[in-house]
Amino acid sequence: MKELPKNVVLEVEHLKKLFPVFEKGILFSHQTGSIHACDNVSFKVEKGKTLGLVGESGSGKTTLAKTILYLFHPTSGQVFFEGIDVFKTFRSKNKQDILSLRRKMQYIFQDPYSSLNPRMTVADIIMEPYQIHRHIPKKEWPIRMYELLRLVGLEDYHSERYPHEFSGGQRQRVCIARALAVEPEFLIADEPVSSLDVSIRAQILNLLGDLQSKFNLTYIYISHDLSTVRHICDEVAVMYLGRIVELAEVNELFESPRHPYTKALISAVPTSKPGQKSNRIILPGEVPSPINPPLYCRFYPRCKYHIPICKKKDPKLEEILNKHYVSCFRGKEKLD
Amino acid sequence: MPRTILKIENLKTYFNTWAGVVQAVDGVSLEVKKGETLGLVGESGSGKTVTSLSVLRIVPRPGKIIDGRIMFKDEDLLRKTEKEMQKIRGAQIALIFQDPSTSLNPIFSIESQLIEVIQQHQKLNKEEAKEKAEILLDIVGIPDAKLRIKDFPHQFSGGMKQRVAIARALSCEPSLLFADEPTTNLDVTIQAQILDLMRDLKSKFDMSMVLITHNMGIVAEMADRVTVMYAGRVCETSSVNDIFLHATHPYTVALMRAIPQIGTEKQKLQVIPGNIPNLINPPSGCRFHPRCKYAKSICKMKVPELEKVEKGHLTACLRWDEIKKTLLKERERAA
Amino acid sequence: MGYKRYIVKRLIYIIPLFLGISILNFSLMHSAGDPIRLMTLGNPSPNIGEVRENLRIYYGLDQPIYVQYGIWLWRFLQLDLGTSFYSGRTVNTIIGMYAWETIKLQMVALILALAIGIPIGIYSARKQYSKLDITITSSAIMGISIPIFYMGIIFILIFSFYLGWFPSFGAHSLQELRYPFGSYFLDELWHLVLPTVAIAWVSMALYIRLVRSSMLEILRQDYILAARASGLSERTIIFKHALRNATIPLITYIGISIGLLLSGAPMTETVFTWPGLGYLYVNSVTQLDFPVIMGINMIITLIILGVNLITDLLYGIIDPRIRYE
Amino acid sequence: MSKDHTKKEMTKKAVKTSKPISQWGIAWKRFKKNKAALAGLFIEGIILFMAIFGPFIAPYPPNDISAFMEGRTREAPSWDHLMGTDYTGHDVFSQIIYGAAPALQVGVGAAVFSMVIAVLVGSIAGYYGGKIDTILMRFSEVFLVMPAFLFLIVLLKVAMTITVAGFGLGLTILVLGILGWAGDSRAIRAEFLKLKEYEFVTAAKCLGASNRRIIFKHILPNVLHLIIVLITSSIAINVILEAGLSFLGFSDPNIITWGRMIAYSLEAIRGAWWQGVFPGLAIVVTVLGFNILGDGLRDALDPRLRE
Repeated sequence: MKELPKNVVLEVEHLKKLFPVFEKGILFSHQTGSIHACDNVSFKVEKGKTLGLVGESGSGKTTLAKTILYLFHPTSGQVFFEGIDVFKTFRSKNKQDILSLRRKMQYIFQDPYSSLNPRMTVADIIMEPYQIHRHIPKKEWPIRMYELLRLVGLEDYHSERYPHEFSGGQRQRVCIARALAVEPEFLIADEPVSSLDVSIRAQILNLLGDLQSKFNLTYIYISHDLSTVRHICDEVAVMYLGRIVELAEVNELFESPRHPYTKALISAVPTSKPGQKSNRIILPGEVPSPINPPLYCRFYPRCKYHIPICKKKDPKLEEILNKHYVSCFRGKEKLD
Repeated sequence: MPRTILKIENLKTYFNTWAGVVQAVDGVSLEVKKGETLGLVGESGSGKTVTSLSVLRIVPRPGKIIDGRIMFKDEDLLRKTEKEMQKIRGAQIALIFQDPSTSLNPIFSIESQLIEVIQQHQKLNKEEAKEKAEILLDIVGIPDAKLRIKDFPHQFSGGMKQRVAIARALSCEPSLLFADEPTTNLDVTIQAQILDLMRDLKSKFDMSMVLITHNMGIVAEMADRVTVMYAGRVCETSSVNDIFLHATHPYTVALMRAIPQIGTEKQKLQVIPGNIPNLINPPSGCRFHPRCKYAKSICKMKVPELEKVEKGHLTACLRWDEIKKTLLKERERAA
Repeated sequence: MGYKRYIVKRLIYIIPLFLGISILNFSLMHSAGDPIRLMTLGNPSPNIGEVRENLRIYYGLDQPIYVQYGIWLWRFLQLDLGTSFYSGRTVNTIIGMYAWETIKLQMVALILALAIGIPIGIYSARKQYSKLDITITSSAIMGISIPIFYMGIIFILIFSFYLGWFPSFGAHSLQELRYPFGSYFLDELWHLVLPTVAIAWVSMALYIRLVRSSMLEILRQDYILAARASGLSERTIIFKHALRNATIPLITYIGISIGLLLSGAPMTETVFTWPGLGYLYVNSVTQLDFPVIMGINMIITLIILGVNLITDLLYGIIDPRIRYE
Repeated sequence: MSKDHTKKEMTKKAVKTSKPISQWGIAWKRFKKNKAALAGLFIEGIILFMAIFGPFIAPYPPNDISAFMEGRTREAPSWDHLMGTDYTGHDVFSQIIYGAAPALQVGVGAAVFSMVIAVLVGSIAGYYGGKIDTILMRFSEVFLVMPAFLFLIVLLKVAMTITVAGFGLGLTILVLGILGWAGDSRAIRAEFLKLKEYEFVTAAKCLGASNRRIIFKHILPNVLHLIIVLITSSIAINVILEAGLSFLGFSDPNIITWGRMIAYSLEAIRGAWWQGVFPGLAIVVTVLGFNILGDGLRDALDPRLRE
């Protein structure tokens, strides 16, 4: 157990996840390097709040999320959930502890098409958590299942149906219902709307918002779509190449971003105002390979504000203002 | 007066599947003027991709163009022979696909894929074609074009592949370019690069462009006029300003309100209830009526035609007149 | 540079495969029972025990099995396959007498099957669901349902017995007098017709099905649509873009099918009394002549491994993704 | 929340709307539309009927040589002997009926046996991956590359030499099964590799499901369609292989098989074609039946074809 600061439910400390890169050998493969998917990441999430994780593909957001839930085995670092050492619990192989932890933290996936088993009915899917955890008597399973269906905005008769009979939005509702079946306190929503149609997105986002206030849920919301992040998050962490480069309260981040990457990212979002050709910052080049990244600032090759030190040292995530963390040697300056 | 380069009238493209006939494009009419960018907006299944494939007459099996006229430079493409169409595809009308990693043939080098298209339409020998290919790669911003031209698609990143695909589409300097969600599979910062590039190239090559997308932000930034599609039909066509400020079709209006704006703070989003209809058995009358908050019983029965709201602004709603007034009041109240 | 490394890798990769198969082969032969006992099963001699013991020592079968394997492998690497239990001739000599006929037969059949099967498969895919396509696909499924030996019998019945066009057995006429136009080459061809057509018939059906289904799959890909959108001619799209991609599964299948055909050689060659390895194999098995059996097994294994290697190299040439792995 | 919603009420409500269909239901719907596949099913029904009720429907007992006594050997087809008689006076038609049972037993038996091995190897290799996967796949490669049929002949010949009384079908089934699993195991492994990355598997893990639960409840049901298709085509292959073995004389001489009938007919096929042609047709029809059934099942079950 660890005492966490007041209101903090989740604390991630120096989390690191490397994926080995293999080269196929003659008989067996041998390792030639590692993908630094998630490198020395630390943050805290407060009860009932939503932390947004923002970044482009390959920035390590999904890896980070899956590692927190021990779906990937961490390379190093610690995660505490309500004071419980998450990794230690999973490593202990104590079935009871693991199951009780699994009940507290759940995951909602990006692709509602592949996240439901096509051979199971919706009822089977939502009741599977009951079979695994047996936290409620068997008699109540169907009753609870119907409650959940209605809670996420589906009808009772949907329970008998199979996933392929649903649209993307409805499937995502089923996924949410399944995650809620274990009565979790903490949800990681990994791009829950990015594969949905625009007119359906708002439905799911509103549903997530309603559920949060109803059950006092804590969220980590992962997205590459900054406009939805602005819309539903309280705090936002921007990731680049496996690192958090900036972390701040949402309005603070969007209105006065300090890291050059955050600035570029925000300016790159097309604004829905015609004729207003934004003075956007177009970053040169592409995200470099996360295999064996440089030891200096990882954003250096694309940064136009770089100074000599950027190519010598690796910047740390520092608090430059109240609750505004930036990992940049020039974070304290106002750059244009 | 800008001349019209492409005019589609009442296009119908159906797919005969084992489950039934999918009316993917059902009576679409639209127009592209010379030198402009038309934003073709719609959600999945709205028929925007099928429309573009229909124009080139490359709708894959089991799709078939049933009816309509496609006037390109005052000639009906549907009356052309396959041989004549081959001369138009790639040379006068080009197409960029959504996913660059599947639209380039994985086993041929970039060089051979570019040269092939150039030689198909232009009388150049291999050396000249290669030179042209290198210039094109340079134009679309591939560093070290001379070296990288020998590479294969899998050696490029997503953004770079899309640049190659753009180079291929532009290789014969087409007068009309269809770009089908060219940035959807790319990261935000790469998307910004590609959009910037496309805007540049459009003026450089003096093209007209149809930009197919579901992202209203991209439309706002890139398009001159917008056509909104829903479930295989056109809902509304107007200038980009009117779409954002004076939309009259309930679907367009609802769509705009359902999109979170980056500039606004945390608040509840307005929701379009229900789901996108199944096009094997689409709703009768106006296809949007089951999800429309303004729907009356007549909407179930009568198929709305495109009607003129004002000059250059068409809408396919039976009750656009009343709705316009209601919306005006709402906007006043909000302001 | 990448390709060379790839070739070396594939070459080395073959070694454990070969060792695995040879061990399996060797232990199979030995778990099958004591060959000496099997050979002398009906022998009424009163001092049979002593005879067997002597034979065992003579053939080196009295040593522990791993020593025997070691000796066998060492000899094999020196290209010495041992001596036949029966004829007393070296296995090399015996196999040398029969191998060419099998290789000739299978090569001609393979070329025939590919030359006819591939174009038909392409046509069938392009005209999916047309009447001709349906005819082709139903004939192809008939084709894969007919055992080769049965096909051979039917051919012999019709073309040899009733029509008298082709000989029903052997690879050559016994007398020079019977050579068509006095030509040895024509005589060979004349004997080849029935067996090759019978073999080709069945494998052709497999190629048609394979080419058709992989072409259909490829024609659905985005890059084909993109090629169409760039105005390439149908011919370029089919024969360059689609066919080249379809070659990858095709090559895999040719590799596998050569193995299958060689395994099926005993049946084809029995039907046509074809003096090849398959025919030899059946005879050797009937006589339980283990050195010859082992020898043929290993020769065929080597051929299959060789074909696999060629397949791998061809992949590398066709598919850059493999080359630059 | 209202707790008065009983299951009964729910089902009543559900009936109002269209009936839910599982993917199996859809597959069956598609299968029913495929006439060829139905014909395949019908053919196999007849063969199965022959295999089970052979002794009751065959016009002559298996070792009946009354025709021999009457000197009616190698007699052309007639009303007495629909498919003629062979050189010992056996009724060819009856013999074909008796041949159905061993053909099916070997075909199905070996296919099921090899599939059990294939599923075991394929699922372990695919699900756990890593070194186990490498080792198992190398092992399967040996089986894939070696000339299995040749090995098989030796084993059966030895069995024939040792056992004077005959060894039945068990050995053939066993050996065909052991030699035939490698290709299928690779297909199943590939499917496992693909499915284990699906998000519904991750979701189950996240809910705390055990590996056993994930393999049996989530992945296997999704591989079942592939297993069915593979088994059908492997039955067809095994029926052909069995026919080949008995044609070469490597089968129990006490069991009437179609391959053996063809082999016996060879000596006199010139005069009495019916001895060999009809049993061969029986093989072709049986194999064809399984092949078109397999094709139909693949078309019906393959989710890629669903539009």
